[in-house]
Amino acid sequence: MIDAVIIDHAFILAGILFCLGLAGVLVRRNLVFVLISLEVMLNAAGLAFIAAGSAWGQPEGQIMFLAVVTLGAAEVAVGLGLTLLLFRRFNSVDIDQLNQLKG
Amino acid sequence: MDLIQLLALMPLLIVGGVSIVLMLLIAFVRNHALTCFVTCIGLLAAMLTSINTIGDGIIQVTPLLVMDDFTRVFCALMIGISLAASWMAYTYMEASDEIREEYYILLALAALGGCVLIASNHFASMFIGIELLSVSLFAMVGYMVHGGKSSDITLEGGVKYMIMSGVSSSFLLFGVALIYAYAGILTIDFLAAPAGATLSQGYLIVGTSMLIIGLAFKLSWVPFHMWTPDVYQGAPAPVTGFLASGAKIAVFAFLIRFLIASGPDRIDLLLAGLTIMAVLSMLLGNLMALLQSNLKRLLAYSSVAHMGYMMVALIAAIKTGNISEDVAAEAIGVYMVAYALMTLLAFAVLSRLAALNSEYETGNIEMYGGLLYRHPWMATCMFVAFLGLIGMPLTAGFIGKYYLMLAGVDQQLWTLLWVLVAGSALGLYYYLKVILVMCKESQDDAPAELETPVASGFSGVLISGLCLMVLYVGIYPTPVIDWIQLALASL
Amino acid sequence: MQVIGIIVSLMAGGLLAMALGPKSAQASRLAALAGLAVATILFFPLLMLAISETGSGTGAGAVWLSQISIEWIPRFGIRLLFAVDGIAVILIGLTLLLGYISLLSAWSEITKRCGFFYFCLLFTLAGVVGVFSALDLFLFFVFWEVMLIPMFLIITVWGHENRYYAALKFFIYTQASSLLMLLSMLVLVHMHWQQSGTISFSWFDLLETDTSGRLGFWLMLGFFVAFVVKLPGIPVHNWLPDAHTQAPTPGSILLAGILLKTGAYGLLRFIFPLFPEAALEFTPIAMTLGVISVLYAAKLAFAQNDIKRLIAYASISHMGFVTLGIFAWNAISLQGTLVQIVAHGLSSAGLFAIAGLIQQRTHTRALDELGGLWPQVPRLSALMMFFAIAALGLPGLGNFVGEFMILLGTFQTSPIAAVVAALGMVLAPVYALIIMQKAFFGTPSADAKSTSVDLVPHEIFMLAILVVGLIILGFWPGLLTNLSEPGMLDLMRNGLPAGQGG
Amino acid sequence: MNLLWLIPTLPFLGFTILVLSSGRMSRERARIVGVGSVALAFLATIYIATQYYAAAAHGLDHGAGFTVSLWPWITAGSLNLNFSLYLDGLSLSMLFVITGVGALIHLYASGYMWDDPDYTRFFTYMNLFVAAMLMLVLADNLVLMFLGWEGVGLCSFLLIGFWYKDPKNGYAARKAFVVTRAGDTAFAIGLFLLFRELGSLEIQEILHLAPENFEMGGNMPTLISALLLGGAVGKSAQIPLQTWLPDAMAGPTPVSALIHAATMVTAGVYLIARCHPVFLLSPIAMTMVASIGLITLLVAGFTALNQWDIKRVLAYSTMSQIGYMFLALGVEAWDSSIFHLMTHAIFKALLFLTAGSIILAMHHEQDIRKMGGLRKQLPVPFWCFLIGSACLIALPPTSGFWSKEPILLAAWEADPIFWYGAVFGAFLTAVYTTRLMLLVFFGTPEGGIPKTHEPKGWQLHPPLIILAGLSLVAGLFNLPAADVLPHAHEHHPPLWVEITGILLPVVGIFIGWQVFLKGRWQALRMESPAFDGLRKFLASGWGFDWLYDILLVKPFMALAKANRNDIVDLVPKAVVVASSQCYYFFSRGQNGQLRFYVATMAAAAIMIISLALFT
Repeated sequence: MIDAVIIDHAFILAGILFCLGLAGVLVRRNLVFVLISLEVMLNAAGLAFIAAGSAWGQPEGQIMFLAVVTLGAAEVAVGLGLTLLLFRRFNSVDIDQLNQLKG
Repeated sequence: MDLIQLLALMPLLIVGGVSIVLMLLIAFVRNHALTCFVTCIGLLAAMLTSINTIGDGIIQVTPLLVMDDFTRVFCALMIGISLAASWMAYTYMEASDEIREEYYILLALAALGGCVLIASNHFASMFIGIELLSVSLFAMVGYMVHGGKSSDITLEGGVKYMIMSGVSSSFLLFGVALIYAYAGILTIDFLAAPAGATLSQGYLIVGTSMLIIGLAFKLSWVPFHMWTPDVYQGAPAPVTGFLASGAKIAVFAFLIRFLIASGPDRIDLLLAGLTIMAVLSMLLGNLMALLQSNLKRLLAYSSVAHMGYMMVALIAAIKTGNISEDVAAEAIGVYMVAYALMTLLAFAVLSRLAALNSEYETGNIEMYGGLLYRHPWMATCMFVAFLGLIGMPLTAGFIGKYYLMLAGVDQQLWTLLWVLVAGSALGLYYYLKVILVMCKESQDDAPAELETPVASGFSGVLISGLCLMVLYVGIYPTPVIDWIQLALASL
Repeated sequence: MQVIGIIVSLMAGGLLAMALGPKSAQASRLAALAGLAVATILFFPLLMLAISETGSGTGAGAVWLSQISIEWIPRFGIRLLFAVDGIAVILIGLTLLLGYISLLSAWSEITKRCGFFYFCLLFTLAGVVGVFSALDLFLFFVFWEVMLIPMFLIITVWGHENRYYAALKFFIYTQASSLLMLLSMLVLVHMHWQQSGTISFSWFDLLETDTSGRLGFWLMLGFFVAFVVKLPGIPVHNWLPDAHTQAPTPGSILLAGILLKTGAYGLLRFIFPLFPEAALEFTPIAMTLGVISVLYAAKLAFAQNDIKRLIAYASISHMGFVTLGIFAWNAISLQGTLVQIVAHGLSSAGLFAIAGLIQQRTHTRALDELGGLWPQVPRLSALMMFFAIAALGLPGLGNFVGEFMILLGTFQTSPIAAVVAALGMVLAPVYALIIMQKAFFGTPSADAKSTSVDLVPHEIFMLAILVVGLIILGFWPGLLTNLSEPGMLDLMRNGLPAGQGG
Repeated sequence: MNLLWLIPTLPFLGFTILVLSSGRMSRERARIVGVGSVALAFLATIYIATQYYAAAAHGLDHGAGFTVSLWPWITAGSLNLNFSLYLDGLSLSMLFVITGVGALIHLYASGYMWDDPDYTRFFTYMNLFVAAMLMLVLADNLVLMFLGWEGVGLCSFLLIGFWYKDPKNGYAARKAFVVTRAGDTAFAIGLFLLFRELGSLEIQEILHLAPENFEMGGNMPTLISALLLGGAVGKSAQIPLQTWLPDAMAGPTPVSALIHAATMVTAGVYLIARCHPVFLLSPIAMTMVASIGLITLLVAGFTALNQWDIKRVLAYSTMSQIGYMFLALGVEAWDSSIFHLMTHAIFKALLFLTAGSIILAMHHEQDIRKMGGLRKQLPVPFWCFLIGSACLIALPPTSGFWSKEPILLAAWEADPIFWYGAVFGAFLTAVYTTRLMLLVFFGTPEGGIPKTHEPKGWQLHPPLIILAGLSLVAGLFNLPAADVLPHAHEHHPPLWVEITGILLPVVGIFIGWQVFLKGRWQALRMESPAFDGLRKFLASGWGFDWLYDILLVKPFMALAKANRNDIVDLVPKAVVVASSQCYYFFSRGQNGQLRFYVATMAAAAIMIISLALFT
């Protein structure tokens, strides 16, 4: 079993990846890039799963990673559909235009 | 997966089957009435199967899903809600020039996601269930994009829900990964199973917190509620109805199973965070709804407040330790049923009226001026829904609130109870404001309305049914209580 | 058993009236009257039973006249427990009587949507009868809240100029305070559950719970706030003047005549018996509140320019006496409270009916616009004089007997409260006679639209019932106090802390 | 004897008939009902009196009362009062006064009010008044007496404000009601105290229990007597609460005669006489009663001197005569005070009724400066007024003398200061009565002797003549009240005291004659500007009105105007403002920016994780 230290490093990397993704969602205004940062966050979780799986030497980690990746893809598919509609409606993909619903 | 286990999964299979049949049906003939009919019949069949299989004992289908009475009862509830959502969507869709049939496929998929979530006692199936539910909701929220002038707010709602839900799912996942790293197993009773923990306690704490954060987003507890008003206002009325009741009930059911599975030594560290969220939800939910001018936005904040009320019972459940036989879990169950009924009734009436004139949905509450005199029966049903939400006796709302308070009193949660009382006192104002508007003698001419909408009788039946059920549960709650007790006993 | 019959017949009458409403207003009125008549027919055996019980004269008659208990929610031992004793019979009788009065006054005043109006009227009555006879705390709470809705509708749909504000305020005040009651009720049931192991909501079982100590005090306070808001006591009375000014006359009659009494009944039935020690400890504060309501409301009444608002503040002043009487908790003051409740019900119903008739005739409620009504409407003015005199507590009429017994009883417990409250008797004529002076005496103001016709027979009949009631109450209060004797003594025994004897 | 209940019910029956007829009854029938009921009551009193004397004759021990219990009135816990009437010497003599003088006044009033539009309404109130007064006098327990007490107050309110067109009458009526009600509250508190101490409110029981439970001079009997005195003072218009009586003259004159001279104002005296055992237990209370009587006697005397309205002069003279009765009660001359009450009722009623005739003759002119030299034009009123004044001044042959003399002697017996005050009061009475006599009937006003036409009608003169005869003869009656009240011990003061008592009124008449007819010693008339302040002070009833206005009425009105809509209303308004402010504050956070939402979500996540980690 890989001793705890290496697992910690893996999780720190996953954590950094996760925060970068989150920052990406916060900073970027273009919907496509927001979707990309969402993917980054999901894959960070996937990486964490793999690290956890290897820590315990069980295949669940990697199976979970596969599930994460597939479901991430489903999410992004619908996301891109919505981006298309957004572009057709506002002919730009800037999400800051979407601020009619407030109060 | 032998035959018995397959048969045990029958309700889920039927719901999945419905979505497939619909896809095939649409490929051949695009007929709105037929699609709606098939969906309703399919969902009804699924509901009936899950109801009469109650009492068949616990069957673990693959390590992921478990079909015990708890799942059957709450799946029946979940499917019933989606049945109501599809039923009320028919009149709504008839009035819009949108392509109508796809809505029912998404609805069936969402129902399937909910049932998987309820049936899951493994994090993988939980994750699949939540994702299936959320992704189909993305599409449903942004469904009316082609329709008339209000389409850009629907699009806005869809995008917002998609992004926020994506972020929360990743939080959820990361939490699950950390828990898995710490506990080494992926079933939800990881707290009870003392695997050889090699990593520090920190993993467990951060993991569970991120799990709760992911779920908190789905249940729109306050710090994570920002999306609720915008998405509720943006989404079409039947979808908001489903979102408000269906999505939340499924996640809450999973939470109960998670709490019971984690046994007595649950993590007390959650209490501080949850209590703060509960207090904030109750106060902010009611405060923000006070001067709302749009009915859907008002109902959004009221749902935030009601989730806050349910958290009181949740916290009481956490504190009691062994959860099954005490009042708190029952309180959550009964409140779920009551809350679902009332919200569906409110949204059914709203979508029926929106079919007459879209202003009812998007416009100001003043639109409802004098409704009692134009549509007496619709106004009375809305009246009953709002009295229920206030917690007026002889409605399901009161039984729910009474149960919550009893659970709170049971565990001496005095601060939470005081906030509950203050919150519902505040809540009185905006519910009454709507009721008052309906009774107001509107001098100016009545808003331009289509003549009676298509198949108004069809949705009228649903509305009257829901209204009578709200009153029935309020007047004679024993059957609902017995059901919930039955469900909890089998956990 | 009859109580359920009364409630069901009232509701049936209401539904029938609503059904017939669109067809013809007259049909819906008769349906409402029929519902009320059936309820009264069912009420008479109860009354006869009560009278026969007191026949034994020694007050040893059976306390509970008719009791029925059907299982409702077994999980929490909640039962449909209806029990009627002397006090409840009197209050139900008052409710039915004022039901007739408000029906009669609605005869001419309510023109649009009559069916719906009678529906709300009869449902309020049914709710109030339920409150008076429910002895399962849960059932009591259900009736306590349900009677609010029809009253709320009456004010909203048929009220005067800014009725929405008044209806909203009325509903929020009562509903918010009853939430406190719900909380304390649940804690009480929980204490009972811990102490006795069985969970039950019935009043009889909850009597045994030992509620001394800090928690008991808080629970008593929860109940007290809910009832004082309804009563209304001074700090929480603001909803009454608005509700009364904006409610239609039958609505005000219902509100003043019966709904205020539920607050008083609640104080009587639930505060002392369930929390003897806490109530005793709370008595000084409650008495000060009572005295302040008497004096402060009287002063405010004098300053008002709107007749209905003036009468509303007068009711608050009279209800201040009720708080005093209840917290003195001895035989004389309790019987006095009951007489005061019934007398106030009759006299304020009369005052509001006449205020409504004045408004019908002169289209204004402002005292400075009115003047010199006596020559135009002598009979109406004579009756108003009678009710104003009853309101200021002239001996020989019900109010005096009530007030005198309350003050006599309170004097035994705390002389200072009684003496200061007696000042209320000096202030009462100040506000009661100001109406007579400004509206009836003097010369009619220049622009007064004097097209007023004097009283119509059915209006006189309506007011005559109240006049006769008040006179009977003034000269023969025994008719009432005998009925309530057994019930009151039993209540008193429960209300005294364990130590003190009867 | 068990027809006793008939006496109060007859006027009450008259009242109910008149009310139920409500305006449909013609004047004649209203008059028959109105006057007839009181006359019948008088006959019933005579019948009861014969039975009473018959019983007294064959051995029923003196002073024993006779109770008729009608029905149980208020029963609760230890309190059980029943509706019962009690007759004994004292109440019989009061009955005579009320029904006798009352009947005559009703007869007179039926003529006097003949052309008044609200004729029936007048008799309705008058009958109710007589019924209430009879109830007061015949009550067996103090609460029933309180019923009569307040009923009388109500009727005085109704009758003072009878001519409601003029707001001033309304104001006077309300003032009377509120002031007497203040006294009644003191009376009620006295009742509560009595009930708490002795446990019963039956008069006879109290009179037996009081001596046993209270020791002589203890502070409980003093407190109770003080409170009862408060009630008596309110009703009988004595010093602290007397401001309402002069304003009460706004009512019709028969009302003033019946209520504010003969019956209602004597209720206080009756109360103290009835509860004399309680008063006897505390000497301080007795001195209080006597001193109140004395002060009122003097104050009223001085004020009457400076009044110009004929009815106000008579009102202040009533106040001073009742002062005499209170003085008599204070010095334990019980039976002479009741005797003075009876004679005063007769001659004061006579004076008021004659004044009524004069006012009617002078076309409702009440200012005596405009009258003068009327003795030729109005012979009957002149002679009646003369006899009345003689009794008022207490000249020897008249009944006034027989009733006032013993009071003076008893006053000397108790304390010489009382006698000096009383005698000076008698002198003042003589002066202002003569002034009134001369200004009205003799001399000539500036504008010449006014043209008058005397109101004719058989109802007007007979009552005057009967009353005049009675006031001459009344000195000889010996009232049955004597056998109830303790006998005053024989007075034998020095001779000069008796002589001054008799002579001083004559001196008063002489001075009055000189000043007002002969025009000498003008300074005494105090009309010169130097005395302006003093005259205005005396004319306004020694400034009590002004005092109460400043002390009570003004602050109450200011307070009432200050918060017309009460301050407690601000609390709900504050809650509304607070919650809407919170709404605006939080709704700024909901600004529709997606990235802002995700930011809040991230921040909240960090907070919860850190909360979980570090707590």
